[in-house]
Amino acid sequence: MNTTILAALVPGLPLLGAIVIAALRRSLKGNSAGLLGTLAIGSAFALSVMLFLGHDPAAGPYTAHLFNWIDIGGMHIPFAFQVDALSLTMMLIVTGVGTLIHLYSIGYMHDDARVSTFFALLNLFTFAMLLLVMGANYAITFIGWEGVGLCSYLLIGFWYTNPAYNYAARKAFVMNRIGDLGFVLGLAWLFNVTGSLTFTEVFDRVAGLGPDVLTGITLLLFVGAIGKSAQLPLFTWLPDAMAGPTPVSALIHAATMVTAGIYLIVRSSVLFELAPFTQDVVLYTGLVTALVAATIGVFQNDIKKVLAYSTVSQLGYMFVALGLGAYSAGMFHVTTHAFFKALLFLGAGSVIHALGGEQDIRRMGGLKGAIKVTHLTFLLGTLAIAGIPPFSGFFSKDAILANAFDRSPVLYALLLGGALITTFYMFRLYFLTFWGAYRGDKHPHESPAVMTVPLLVLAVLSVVGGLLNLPHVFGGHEPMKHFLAHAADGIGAERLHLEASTEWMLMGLSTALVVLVIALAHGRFAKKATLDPEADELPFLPRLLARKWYLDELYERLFEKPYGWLSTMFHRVGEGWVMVPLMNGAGRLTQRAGQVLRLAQTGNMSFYLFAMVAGIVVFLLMTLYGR
Amino acid sequence: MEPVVTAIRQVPLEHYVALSFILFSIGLTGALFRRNTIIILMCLELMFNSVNLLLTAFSAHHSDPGGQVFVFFTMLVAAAEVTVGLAILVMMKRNVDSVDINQLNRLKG
Amino acid sequence: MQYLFYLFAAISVLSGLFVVTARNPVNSVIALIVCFLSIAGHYILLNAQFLAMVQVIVYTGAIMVLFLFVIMLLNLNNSTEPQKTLLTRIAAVVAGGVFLLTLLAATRQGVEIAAANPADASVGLVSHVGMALFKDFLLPFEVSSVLFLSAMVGALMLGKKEKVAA
Amino acid sequence: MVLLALLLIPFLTALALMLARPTNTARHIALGSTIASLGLVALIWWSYVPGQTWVPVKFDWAPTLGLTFSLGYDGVSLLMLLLTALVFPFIIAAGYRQNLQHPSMVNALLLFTQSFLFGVFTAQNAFLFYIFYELSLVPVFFLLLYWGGERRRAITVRFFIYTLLGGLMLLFGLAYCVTQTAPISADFAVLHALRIPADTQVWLFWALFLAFAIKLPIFPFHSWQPDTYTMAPLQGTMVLGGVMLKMGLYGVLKFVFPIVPFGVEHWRDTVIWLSIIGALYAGIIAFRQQDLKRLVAYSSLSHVGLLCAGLFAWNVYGTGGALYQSFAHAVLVVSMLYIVGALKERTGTSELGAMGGLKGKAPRLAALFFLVMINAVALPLTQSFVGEWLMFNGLWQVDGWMAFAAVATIILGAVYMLYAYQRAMLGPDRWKMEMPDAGRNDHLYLVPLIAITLVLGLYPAPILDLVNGPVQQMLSTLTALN
Repeated sequence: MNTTILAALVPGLPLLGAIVIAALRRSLKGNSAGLLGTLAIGSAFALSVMLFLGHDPAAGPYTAHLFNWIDIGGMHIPFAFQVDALSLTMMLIVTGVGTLIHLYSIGYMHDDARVSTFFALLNLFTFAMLLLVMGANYAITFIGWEGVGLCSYLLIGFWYTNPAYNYAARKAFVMNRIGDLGFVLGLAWLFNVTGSLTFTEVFDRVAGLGPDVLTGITLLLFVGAIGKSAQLPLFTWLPDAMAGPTPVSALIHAATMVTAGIYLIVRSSVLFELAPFTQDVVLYTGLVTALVAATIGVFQNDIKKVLAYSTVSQLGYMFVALGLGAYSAGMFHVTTHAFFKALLFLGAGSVIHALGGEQDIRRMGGLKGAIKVTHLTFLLGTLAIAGIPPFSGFFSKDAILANAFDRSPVLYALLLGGALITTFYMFRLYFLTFWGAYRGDKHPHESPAVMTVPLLVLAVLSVVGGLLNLPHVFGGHEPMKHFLAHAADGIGAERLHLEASTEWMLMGLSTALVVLVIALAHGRFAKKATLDPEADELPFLPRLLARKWYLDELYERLFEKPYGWLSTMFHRVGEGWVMVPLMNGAGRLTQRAGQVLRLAQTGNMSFYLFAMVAGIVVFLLMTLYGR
Repeated sequence: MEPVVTAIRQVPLEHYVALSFILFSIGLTGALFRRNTIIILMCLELMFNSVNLLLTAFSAHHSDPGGQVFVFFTMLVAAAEVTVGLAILVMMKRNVDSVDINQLNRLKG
Repeated sequence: MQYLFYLFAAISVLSGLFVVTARNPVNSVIALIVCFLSIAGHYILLNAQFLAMVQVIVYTGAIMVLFLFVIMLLNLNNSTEPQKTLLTRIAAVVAGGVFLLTLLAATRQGVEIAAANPADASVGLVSHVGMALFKDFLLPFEVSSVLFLSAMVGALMLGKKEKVAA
Repeated sequence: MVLLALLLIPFLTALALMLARPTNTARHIALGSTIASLGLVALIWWSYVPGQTWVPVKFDWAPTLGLTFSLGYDGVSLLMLLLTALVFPFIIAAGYRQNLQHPSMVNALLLFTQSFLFGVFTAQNAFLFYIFYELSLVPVFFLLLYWGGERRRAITVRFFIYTLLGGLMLLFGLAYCVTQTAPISADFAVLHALRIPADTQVWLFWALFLAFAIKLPIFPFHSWQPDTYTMAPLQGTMVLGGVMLKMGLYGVLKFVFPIVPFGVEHWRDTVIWLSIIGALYAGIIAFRQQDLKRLVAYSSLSHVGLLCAGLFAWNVYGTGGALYQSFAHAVLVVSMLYIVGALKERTGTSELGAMGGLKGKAPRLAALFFLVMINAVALPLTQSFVGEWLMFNGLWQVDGWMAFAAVATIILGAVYMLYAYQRAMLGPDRWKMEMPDAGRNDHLYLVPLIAITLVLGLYPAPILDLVNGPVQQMLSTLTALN
């Protein structure tokens, strides 16, 4: 089949699925909507695989030109898709993980009244995400960028009767929009200096630009990435986004959408390579986010919130990798993270499902006997994220750590510390959920096969995912890096100067520490029977962390409240006291003038006659002697 | 030149102009002078006629019938005006029982 | 000929003055009729025969009779008309005088008119005026009938007693 | 002749409606008339040769004033005609649910407005433009005065006086320009070739621009707008916000840019900043509005501020984007106001505080509302996005900070729109009574509008092609002038 048609069908099928499901949502009964949705994504996945197999990385990117989207003046933005190593990688992740999550959702959303709407939105999301990663220019990417934001908004607020969920959805959308501001401005600037937004053309033209311009553009693009990928200071929406159904959290807020920022930077690696200052900003933003989010994660009691903070933290790691210029390591972590974080979320979903909606880990415990498959897969996911060899997380995280060590040992130490904290809270989560005695009052039951099969598949991927980019020290050839190098010039420029012995030593150190931390967590949480107190009753430091460093409160005081106040003030003072009186003043002036002039209208006819005669005389004299 | 025309032009145009000015001024003064609305209406007629006279004089001295046609139209308008004016007068008498122009002071702004 | 002109001029000015000064409105009307007749005489002097006829028929015959009729109808022939204040009257005379002076001043250097058409004695004759009226001024003539109609309607409307107090 | 027909179809229909005063069929007749106009405009569009100014109708009217009755169109005019013709059937159709008194009069007034608007957008003579421009106010005045809401007299008079004041300035500026021509002519072609001294242009700019600034309106000339939009009957607001404010935009293109280019250059930054400040200001105010209609008014104000900023960016992206956006905005305003009407019909109020949880009762209406809303917040693949995207790029070409401030409005837009949507539709179901969901009529009304939005968002070429040529040509002549 023609590659263009194939490429168009990849996002086209989910879109079609969304439209069909939305149109037929009233007549679709039972699981049919879910099956239809899964079928659409599954076919997209199959097509992606076909594209992958048919793609020759050495031949460079293939551009599937559909039609001219915006064409005015010197701006020619085609609606075109780019198929290359990078977009293929993302496509495979999105459609692959997406298919599994769709399948899982059939079981998870089985009882919901609006299941058709759910699948329509999920399909729509996949469509937007595919646009994002497949776009051949920044504008198409931006369509997807906003589209995923929209779907995220809709899915977070899926249970719309709950005001808190709606608030969370709105928060997510607005914070994303703040990021979009940066993105749009970056694009406007980029277009202004290069006259194009098509990736290939832009990258050819940036070389001659001044460093200030490039720094500015990349910083603006990075602002966009911050919003979408939930980095400091815009990460607070992501934990709240857990209000959505769990498969949504898995697909959107863990595996795919939040990695859009990473994708954007990798895609623009040419620009970022030329702007070292921005790279440093990326690096430190990622580092701080990784640590802050990890510390918050330790004191969360909601199973999904823990995973959410872990997502933020892991995204921080990816940004660190990008800031170091280790794009392939970042992408590798994106891939493995998609596997194991989706697995963890789905596992959490399975737990929640098993307990009939319970999300508080303090009311769980001892579930490992009751829900065996979930337990096993969750354990595998936890091991993967903790970085135990030979699970996938080990390789991807180690690649980042090694690059960090190459830059500075302090950086390495900080990141390793973050990784250890991650291990700690993940195992706290694991032990509190599955070990010890059951502390709740529901009767746990294992999820149906339609939910456990995706778990198993993802578990397998989490275990073996590391093979995708097996480093040299293990005898691999980093196949993913070489594959991606064809797509992003920045990857080709990567270099890592570490002796094999150093690498071995670093791995050994991290593994040993991780195991130590697991043991610590086991000791503290495995047999825990008492409940943790509420956040408010904790001492200061833990309370600070459990309260997310009071960031939400800070933002509320700093932005939300003043904004509402400003709105009221503008309306009351600006409109009420200044604008309208100003206008009324003009009217009143006219009225006054009228009142003065009307005195001349005495109503006395004789007076009018005299006035008329006087007027005639004056005019006559004027015409006589006027000139 | 025909004798009739010669006869007409024996009186210089300026005299006609002066006469009509005098008549007009008399009418105007009357309109200002009197309070009786019906007299004021008559003064208006006097002014009309002075203008008519002037137009006719010009027309005759100029041998152009247009002026006289114009006088004809003025008369038409005057007739219409008088009709309406007198009707208003009757109304006024009926409503305020007076034809004093100063009674019509409701036009106050 | 000239003497006739001055005679008529004197009559019209004097009768005009009488119109303004007469206390009794009926006297004013009579004076105005005299004035109009003298103007008709002017028209004859100017060989405007058609206009002279119309002047006599329309003005003296119709309009002034209408005036007279209204005065009698409303019983206005008593001379109880309130006078204006002296100041106003002086002001009126002054205004009229100033107006006259201005007009005369405007024509002090004589009247310049464009070159006359070839002398034509028949300008004021009925046939001639009629030709002009029905050829060059047909449309205004017809439209003036509408004016009359509306004046008539207006007079009727005004003259009608209001049945419903609005 | 087809242009004359365009003017006469609504005009004569309106006259007929006024005289015959049918009660039941008035809306059908009016709708038929607007659809006929739409067909006619489509015909014109179909036969349009890009890049041409076509002046098929030209009579002398008052040559001493330079006034000729000449009608014609170029791409920009055609865009405006298209917008007017497209939006009016929907405005008329909105009346089916409103049940105003004296439907024949309402529809007659609306059709008069349409006729005059067609006149405005086709006039090729500045005086003729002015005549139509002021005439179009008259039917709206009556519409507001007799069918408006609370405090209608005061607000209508205020609106009228305010706009007339602007119109007076325009007339003054216009008269000045015309006196500069020899022989006297107010034809656009002549005026556009006029070379007015640069320092005269500096003040003449405001004489010409003020009317349009008030009509649009831009900050700080906007204070008539929120009250008027809120008070006006739904259809009146649709006319005002959907079409009439585009007269301001069009006027700027036809008067201000070509006649006083130096003035524009001198004041451009001021106007852009004023517009952007207004956009931000209105966007912030909209957040806390309790009345949905007033919120729409402020959101329109915000959008228009951006529109004007883009227009004055004075490059093909900014100006072209503003024109494109004006089309999008018309569709948006009409659909948004229809939603307001539909909500009011169901709940009996337009107070957001009194709504909430409607989605449970009326999910389809909520979905339609949402689709309209994503156009309002300019999500990609909607029409608004294309316009705003172009405007941002255009503004960036002028100044990065301008673009920054302009883009900030999209955040504000998201904030107030989503907040309003949430307050109206989401949350627990608070309505005890039964409430009809969006029915067949609502779908018939909103789905075409949404379809236009999405189709032109995905494939904006038809409109962009219309705009591209004239704008480029205009800009190139202006550059040559400078």
